[in-house]
Amino acid sequence: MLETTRQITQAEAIREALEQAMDEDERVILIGEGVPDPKGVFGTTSGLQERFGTARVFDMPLAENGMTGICIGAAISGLRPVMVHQRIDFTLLCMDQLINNAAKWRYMFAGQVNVPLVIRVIVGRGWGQGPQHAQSLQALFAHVPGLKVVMPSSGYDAKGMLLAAIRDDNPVIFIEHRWLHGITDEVPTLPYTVALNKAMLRRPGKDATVVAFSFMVIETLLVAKALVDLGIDLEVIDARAVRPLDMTTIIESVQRTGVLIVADTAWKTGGIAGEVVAAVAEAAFNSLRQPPLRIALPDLPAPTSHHLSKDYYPDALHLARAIVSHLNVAVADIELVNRLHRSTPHDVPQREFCGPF
Amino acid sequence: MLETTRQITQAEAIREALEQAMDEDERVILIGEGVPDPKGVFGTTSGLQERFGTARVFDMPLAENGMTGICIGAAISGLRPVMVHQRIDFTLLCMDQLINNAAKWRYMFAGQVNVPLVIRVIVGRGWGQGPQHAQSLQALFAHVPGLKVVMPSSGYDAKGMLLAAIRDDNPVIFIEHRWLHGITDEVPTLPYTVALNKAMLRRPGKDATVVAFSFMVIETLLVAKALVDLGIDLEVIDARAVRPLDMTTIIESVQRTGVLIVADTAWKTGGIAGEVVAAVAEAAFNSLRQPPLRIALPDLPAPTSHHLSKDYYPDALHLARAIVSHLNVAVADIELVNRLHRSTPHDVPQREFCGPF
Amino acid sequence: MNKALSTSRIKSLYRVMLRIRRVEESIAERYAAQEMRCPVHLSIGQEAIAAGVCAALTQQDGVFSGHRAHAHYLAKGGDLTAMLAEIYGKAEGCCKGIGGSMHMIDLAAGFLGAVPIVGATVPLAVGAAWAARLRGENKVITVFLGDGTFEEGVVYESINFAVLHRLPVLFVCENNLYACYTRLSTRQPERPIHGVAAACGCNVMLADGNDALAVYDVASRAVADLRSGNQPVFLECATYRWREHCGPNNDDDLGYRPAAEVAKWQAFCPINQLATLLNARPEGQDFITHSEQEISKEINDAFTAALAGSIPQQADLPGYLYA
Amino acid sequence: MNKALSTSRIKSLYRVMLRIRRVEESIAERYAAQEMRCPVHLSIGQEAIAAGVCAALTQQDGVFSGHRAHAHYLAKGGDLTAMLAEIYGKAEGCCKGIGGSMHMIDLAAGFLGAVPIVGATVPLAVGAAWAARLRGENKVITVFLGDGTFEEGVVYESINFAVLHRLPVLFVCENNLYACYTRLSTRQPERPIHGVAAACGCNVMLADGNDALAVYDVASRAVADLRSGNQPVFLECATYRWREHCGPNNDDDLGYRPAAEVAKWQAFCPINQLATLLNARPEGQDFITHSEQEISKEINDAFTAALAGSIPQQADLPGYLYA
Ligand SMILES: Cc1ncc(C[n+]2csc(CCOP(=O)(O)OP(=O)(O)O)c2C)c(N)n1
Ligand SMILES: Cc1ncc(C[n+]2csc(CCOP(=O)(O)OP(=O)(O)O)c2C)c(N)n1
Ligand SMILES: [Mg+2]
Ligand SMILES: [Mg+2]
Repeated sequence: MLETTRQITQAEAIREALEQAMDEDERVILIGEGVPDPKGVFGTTSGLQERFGTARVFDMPLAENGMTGICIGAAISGLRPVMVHQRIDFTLLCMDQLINNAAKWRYMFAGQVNVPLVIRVIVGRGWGQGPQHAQSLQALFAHVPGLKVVMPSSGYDAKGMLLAAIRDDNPVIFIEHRWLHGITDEVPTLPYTVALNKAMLRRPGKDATVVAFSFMVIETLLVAKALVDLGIDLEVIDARAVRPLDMTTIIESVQRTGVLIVADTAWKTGGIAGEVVAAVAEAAFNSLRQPPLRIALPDLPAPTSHHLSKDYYPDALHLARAIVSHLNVAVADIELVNRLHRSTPHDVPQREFCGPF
Repeated sequence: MLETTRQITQAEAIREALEQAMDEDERVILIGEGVPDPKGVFGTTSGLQERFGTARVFDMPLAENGMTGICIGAAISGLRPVMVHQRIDFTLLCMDQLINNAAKWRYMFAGQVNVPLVIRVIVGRGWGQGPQHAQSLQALFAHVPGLKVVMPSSGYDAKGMLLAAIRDDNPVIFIEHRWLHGITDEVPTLPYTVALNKAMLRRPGKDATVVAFSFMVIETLLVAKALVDLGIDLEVIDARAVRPLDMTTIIESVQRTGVLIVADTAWKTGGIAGEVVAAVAEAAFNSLRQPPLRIALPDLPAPTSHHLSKDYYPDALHLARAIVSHLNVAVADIELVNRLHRSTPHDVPQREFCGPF
Repeated sequence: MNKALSTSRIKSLYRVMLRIRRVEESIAERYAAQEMRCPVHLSIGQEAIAAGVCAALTQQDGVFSGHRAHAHYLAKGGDLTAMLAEIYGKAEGCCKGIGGSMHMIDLAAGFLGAVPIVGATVPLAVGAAWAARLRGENKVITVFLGDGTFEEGVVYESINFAVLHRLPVLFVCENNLYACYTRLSTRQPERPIHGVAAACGCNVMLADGNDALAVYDVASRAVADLRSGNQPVFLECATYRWREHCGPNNDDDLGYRPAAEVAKWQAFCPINQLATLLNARPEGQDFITHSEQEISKEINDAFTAALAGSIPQQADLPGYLYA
Repeated sequence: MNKALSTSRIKSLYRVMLRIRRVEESIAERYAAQEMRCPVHLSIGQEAIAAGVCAALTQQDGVFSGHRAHAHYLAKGGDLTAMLAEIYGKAEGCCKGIGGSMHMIDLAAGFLGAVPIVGATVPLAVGAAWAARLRGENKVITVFLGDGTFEEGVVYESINFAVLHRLPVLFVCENNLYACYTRLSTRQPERPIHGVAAACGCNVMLADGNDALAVYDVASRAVADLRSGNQPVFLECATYRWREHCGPNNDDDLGYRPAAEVAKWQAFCPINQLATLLNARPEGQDFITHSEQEISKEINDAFTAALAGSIPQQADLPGYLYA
């Protein structure tokens, strides 16, 4: 079935998932600011209005709360809307509809109505995305019963989880990262799904478990590759699911390695990394050989200047230093620098990126 | 200075703090749905419009996001607004202004402008408060850099922290609990402040540290009192501050007792209890003699029926059972029942409460 | 309107209103027993709008409402026993006890949902209308909202989208002059609510909200318009709440409403108005007496059934959260 | 308007607009060097509104704006070097590098803040006006918003409160027909934006947004009205954005705007219109030449200074978070 695969970007994988979902189920509709415009939400919606028509692929007024409510109303009335926000920051305008209504509608009415709704949101970063355009708000959604929340990192998962989210009968917050859109991955041409509640072991290792979210998976895999030469063997888990967290996979890994490190794209305090640590501490305390460690953003809004964002986002080198120090292994810093210093500009996803957004 | 004290309810303590704050600083204004109405937000604002006039004590249209922005605009222009929401659930409508603007305005503009704003929000519970009127959303605010968040439990702290919040030059989310409003406490007549970033040791003990938030402090103190006869000596910390958490006080306690239990009013997953556990696990891992424990709401929206809310909210008896089992002490359940069974209806704050809200 | 039709219309509207009134009064009476352990927002005085609008709808048409939903639920054909059981927190309630008075649903009757966050259902109604359009269903979706609710930005956003796409939505604004204890003039400037809706592109209609026949006539016109594809209708009805905002009692001792105002509105009782008309017709008095009896029995039976309902189980809750 | 006054007014408006245009063009030219590492939303084509409105304000009056703020910041007297330094991410920037192009502030000039969440500053302007009223300051607060921004519920909520309390707010809606690539007709029904504002109780005024003199005249009337305690003014100006929504280039190759529409609007260049008037007056041509030279030098100096600015320090960031 899935034999035919090819290298495509994550943006293309997302676009393909949308196209296939709309193909297989005419109840699926797609709506969001800029969805049918020439930029097609970073290419993830390009051509879909041409293919499926203006009744199913929609632009919308700038009215996040109202439009979310409208999508919920459509979802409880037999459609399966996929709504897109170019920045997750804009969802702060629709927390009411997402948390008070979407998350609770089925429960409030004792299971009589489902809310098959997907909210695609993009986390911004770099090139001046600044305080109001670069938040990573997964923790706000992860706290809310009734929502499902996912953050795939690979193109393969992005396609499979988006298809799963659209087929799911619950509201799913599907969190993309702007810096993942351009990364290519081997992606099957046919439709397939990836579970919304399963983490994935990306790299086995014996010295420590690193649970990483979204773009931090990319950085963590770089670190793991570099550290192995230096005698440190990291196990890397791509969390993928944020609500529910796949604690089974995480705890099994910690039971093997005895060490838990969590790398998140969000602010540290009150973030989802803390939930992972707490859940492991409760359920696998005796497996932990040493204190757990969270690597996340400082508790500050994102600064815009590239001079300031440089040290704001922990990159592979930051991560490696933190891990080496935490594991208390003697490694000369120059070894880390040689292996992990980022030669491309730190504030763009790909070398060819030159703004404006 | 503070010699004269008397027993007043927490609602009265809050009202007194508002009155004294408005007395001492004419820039303080008070706004919210129902602020000047005959019920005066559960009595916490009664008589203030008569005393300070309609220019400083305001009702408002039903427009949470807009009105929050208006208060922010006033705060950056020389006023010190105190805004009240009868239910914290309504703040989901103004997350945009609170998180995108209030929390970031000073930072975004590199410290050139302060936002002296207090948002009073009330957590509902019982008597049919249900899914959209009984959420305990402190974790959503606690994740956001730029906000301060407090949850006093005593009348003394409620008055002192509200005065401190109003005098503070930052946005403060002041979270009240409907079930605390009617509890009386010894409160000084004169104005005084209580720090916004300090937990308080409510009861020293040697067997385990219980960090409790808001109304859970009341329940935890009941448990501690009951368990001491049974040979279990709990140390009870009233967290009071949610952002920042006072980790120093908490960690010192855990270093003494070796056991951490957290009792929160909110959903367990992704809640602030997890942050406490994670921060202790990171910083005081070696002090922990056994796994930490979170006692919180199940990951479900609040049900309305009193039959269903009975087991939804962990009360003192639930708490005691969980703690005894966690500490692995042999205590006959009947001992707990005899001491902690609640004879008053489980869904009202005071015996005389008879609805409708 | 021919006379025969009109008499049967008067009778049916009268009966729907009387039933709502008696249900609400019964709730109020029994509230003190402390077995309905949830806030209740009664519709006494406002029955004509629910009755008139719902009479213009078919069972397939959908209705949404908010915190003050009993009248709308009943007028649309919602099950009375399930409503009372819900208020009593029983497993037989329309939300199996999860919702209480502020959450109502009866899908079979086309009552699509009511929740207490002010404004929360307004965009849902627009979304339901949008879905109906895309699915080729010839449905009209109605949402009841208060004068206070009209202040929420989400209502404005919802109207904009509904007008933009000419969706079959009937916005019914019950302007009872107050939101809780706060008078309209403290919340909105002196300009008509319907003026804003008109400027947003709605087809605006007005009706005396205490005259069920007038409401029915206007709503029928609105529904016909919507079925023929015209733009959304915003129907504003002036009315008045008799009891306290929330709870079973009168609260006019609190002095937030001028006594003369209360008296004036109570004189326009929507039920008495139709009773007067009925009394002038043959057998009108009989119909009234008969209705009172039937309704009284129905309500007593419904309370008995609701009270005899079973206790919902905590263990069932997790199953409702996710599909 | 007497002729002398008018000439000096034309000159000053012309100069403000020319300065904005040349600054924006310089940003666009230098953007490719990849040293301005943030999104930029240029105001080229829309200068007349910023110039005309701000000319009607005093330094004490406050202004708020959104993502497309350069013109408003400059017209209100914001410091050019601090703006460029901000775009370059330098410590001397008006937000010390924290904000970039989408965050602008110059308190000394009464430019109270611009941030990129659409609609975010609209209620702030109302709150600032409210504070001014309570503090007895005779200030007018202006907020610039786009046609797209008008769709946000928060704008409606803000207008309601401003009208309710007759606050001295001037809402300036720059209707450039698009939000990003999306045409107005895809987002709003066919009814005027100002009609909604009028129905909400605003005093509505209109001006040709490419005619700085007309904008100035109307804005002056608005400001005088507001100072005398009249209700809030909603001023809608039709205009057009020449460059791409975000970034330094033209994007008309994308085909989202009809070529004839672009051409038509570019023919109404706000700067050329005043140049024509100036050319007809004695020394007008000299004034233009002179202005170009002065502005060119000022801009070059400002770029040089901004580029020579220092690198902001990460260690300073935590100090900005809390007072
Ligand atoms: C978002 C939100 N804000 C505030 C409230 C509290 N509240 C409940 S009902 C109500 C008044 C609503 O007034 P209106 O829409 O006129 O309806 P009425 O009660 O008059 O029927 C308010 C403020 C709420 N439930 N939701
Ligand atoms: C709340 C929010 N939603 C969406 C966006 C993305 N966005 C940025 S500018 C813009 C268009 C704004 O249009 P308009 O108000 O007409 O201003 P213009 O760009 O035409 O000057 C949009 C949708 C945003 N920044 N904030
Ligand atoms: Mg009302
Ligand atoms: Mg525009």
